[in-house]
Amino acid sequence: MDLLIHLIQKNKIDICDIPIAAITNEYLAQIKTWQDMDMDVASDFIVMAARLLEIKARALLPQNKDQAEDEEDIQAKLVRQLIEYKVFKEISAYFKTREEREQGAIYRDPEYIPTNETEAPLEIDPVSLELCFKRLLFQQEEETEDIAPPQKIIRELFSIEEKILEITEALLQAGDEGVSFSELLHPDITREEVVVTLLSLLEMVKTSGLRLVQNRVFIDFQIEREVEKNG
Amino acid sequence: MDSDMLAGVIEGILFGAGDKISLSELCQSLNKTPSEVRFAIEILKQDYQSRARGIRVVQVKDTYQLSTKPENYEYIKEITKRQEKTGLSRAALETLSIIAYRQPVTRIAIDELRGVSSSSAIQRLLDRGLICDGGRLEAPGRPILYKTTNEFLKTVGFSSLKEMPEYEVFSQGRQEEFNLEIMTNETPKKETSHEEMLTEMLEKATGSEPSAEAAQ
Amino acid sequence: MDSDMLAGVIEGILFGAGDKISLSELCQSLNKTPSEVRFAIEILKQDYQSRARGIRVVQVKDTYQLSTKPENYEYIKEITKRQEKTGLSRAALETLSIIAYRQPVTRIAIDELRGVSSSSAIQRLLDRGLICDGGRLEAPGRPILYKTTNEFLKTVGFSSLKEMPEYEVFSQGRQEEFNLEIMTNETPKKETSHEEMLTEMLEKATGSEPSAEAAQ
Repeated sequence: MDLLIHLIQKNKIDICDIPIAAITNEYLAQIKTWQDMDMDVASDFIVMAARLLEIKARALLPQNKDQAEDEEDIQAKLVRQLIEYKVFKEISAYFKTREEREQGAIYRDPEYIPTNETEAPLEIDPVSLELCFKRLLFQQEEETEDIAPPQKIIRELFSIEEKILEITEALLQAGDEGVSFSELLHPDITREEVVVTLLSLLEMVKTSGLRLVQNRVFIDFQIEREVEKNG
Repeated sequence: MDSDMLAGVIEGILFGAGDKISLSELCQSLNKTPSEVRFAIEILKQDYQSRARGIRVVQVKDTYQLSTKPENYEYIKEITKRQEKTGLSRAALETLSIIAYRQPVTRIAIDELRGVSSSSAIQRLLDRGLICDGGRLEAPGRPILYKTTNEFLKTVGFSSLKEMPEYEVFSQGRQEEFNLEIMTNETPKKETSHEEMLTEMLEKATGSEPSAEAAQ
Repeated sequence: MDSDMLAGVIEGILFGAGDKISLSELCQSLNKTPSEVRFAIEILKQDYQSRARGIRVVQVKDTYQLSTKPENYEYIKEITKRQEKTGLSRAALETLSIIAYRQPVTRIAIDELRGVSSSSAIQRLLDRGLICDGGRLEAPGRPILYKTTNEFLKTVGFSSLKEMPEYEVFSQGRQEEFNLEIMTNETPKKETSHEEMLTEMLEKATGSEPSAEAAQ
């Protein structure tokens, strides 16, 4: 959202002319530098990319004339929404400074005043007890929240770089014939490895002159080295 | 009991109780009218303005509580060995500011504005007691309407919602391009660099397309 | 920092500490000489003599503490009693919630979580029979461990401690003690859908190139 506002204000980009492929390329490039990235920026980038895709998809879809809003209305609405969001970002910055200031105020516990008289029986709502405890915990743990509940980060077992090497090797051995996609997949392959293999192939198509040939949809496809074909 | 003595007694009560005390509680147990009590509290507030005083009256609506002056926090923190309190997260603050200015408001409306799901931020704000259920919207599904609490006012240091700056103050600030005085030196800087990084990323992304096409 | 401001800072420290603070502690953390600190405390004492003030400095040898003026005792007791009728004070409730969830627990641990001294709240809970001495911690000073009583269970309407609501379920932010099973069941699913999305995006973005070539 931040960025969209920025771009719209600068008039650098028309919301509907966003090159999706380019963004996706950038997205891929970012994956490679994942380690040195600020996760906040990374996740914002993903959200933004997804948002742009959605806008683009909407623009590409055939217009339904019965629809109350036409394209321009949708765009105007988005711009309004973005500007509004920007205002709220400023408000939240303002609240933050006030909150920080107020955190410096120290309150005090009641003085102990013994009472000799017999006291009325108490009734405590257990929910209030739980809320109380949670509130105390949150005051110390708020900063863990921004991205979401704790999650296990699964170690990457297959890297695209390794897979590319592996595929190159397979192609070299296969020679002019090339290999089929299914040949790259061994019998007890995991879902994750399939995805990585596919990603690697797509990456290679882009960077190292590979071509994919598929005769019909939904069937296996052949991978060939374009350089050799041409030569 | 004259006003001065009443002020003294009230200071004692607020000090002894530690917790917030409402105007009506004070009136009842002191057998005084609200205006008498309010006048005495004004005397206290006046007194606390002196630099030689380290405490202040925190007023939220019609409740009163004593606290130390925030500007002395650095000195007090050390000797009383206080743990650093953590503030609200960015997501929570954004959600909170939308609720503060749009209340009562549904979760969907917040989500739409923020462009991401706010349910975890809302849960957190509920847990912290900064917002509460403010009824239902008369619409399909009867969604919950959220509003801010007195605890919210205390957290950001307002005595009532009326003290919040008008929404227009911020929307005009946008036109003047970041000329808002209220914004600190720290936060926007971070915000900007974040924005800049993103811009760079997108510019790279959008910029690279023509060259990729040219290469084909 | 002049004497006036020093007086204000010291008032804040004594207010925030709630406990006795020694002259040497004040000198050390404020980086002032004993005579400077004594002079500032005299300013405070002078101030407190006014009838409009309800607190005083109690000095025992070289330690200082704030307390209410004894002559206001009746009023303060009255309002505390009034509050007790409607339930426990916020301080007592907070303390009780910590003991209930973390028992057996020391006073220091409670203080740390609450960020203020809880000795008065603990005393109140002991008086009301909601907590009791649950042995000693095998650590320097052998501090008392507090736990809840049967009276506590009766008060909250539970037949056993097992009936306490589980706070972990609601507080998503907690790292420790988080239910690992939930995590392992949920996360991979999310991981996959993320990957699927990515694949989809990629296919959409790059998909046009191979097919165009294949058509050649």
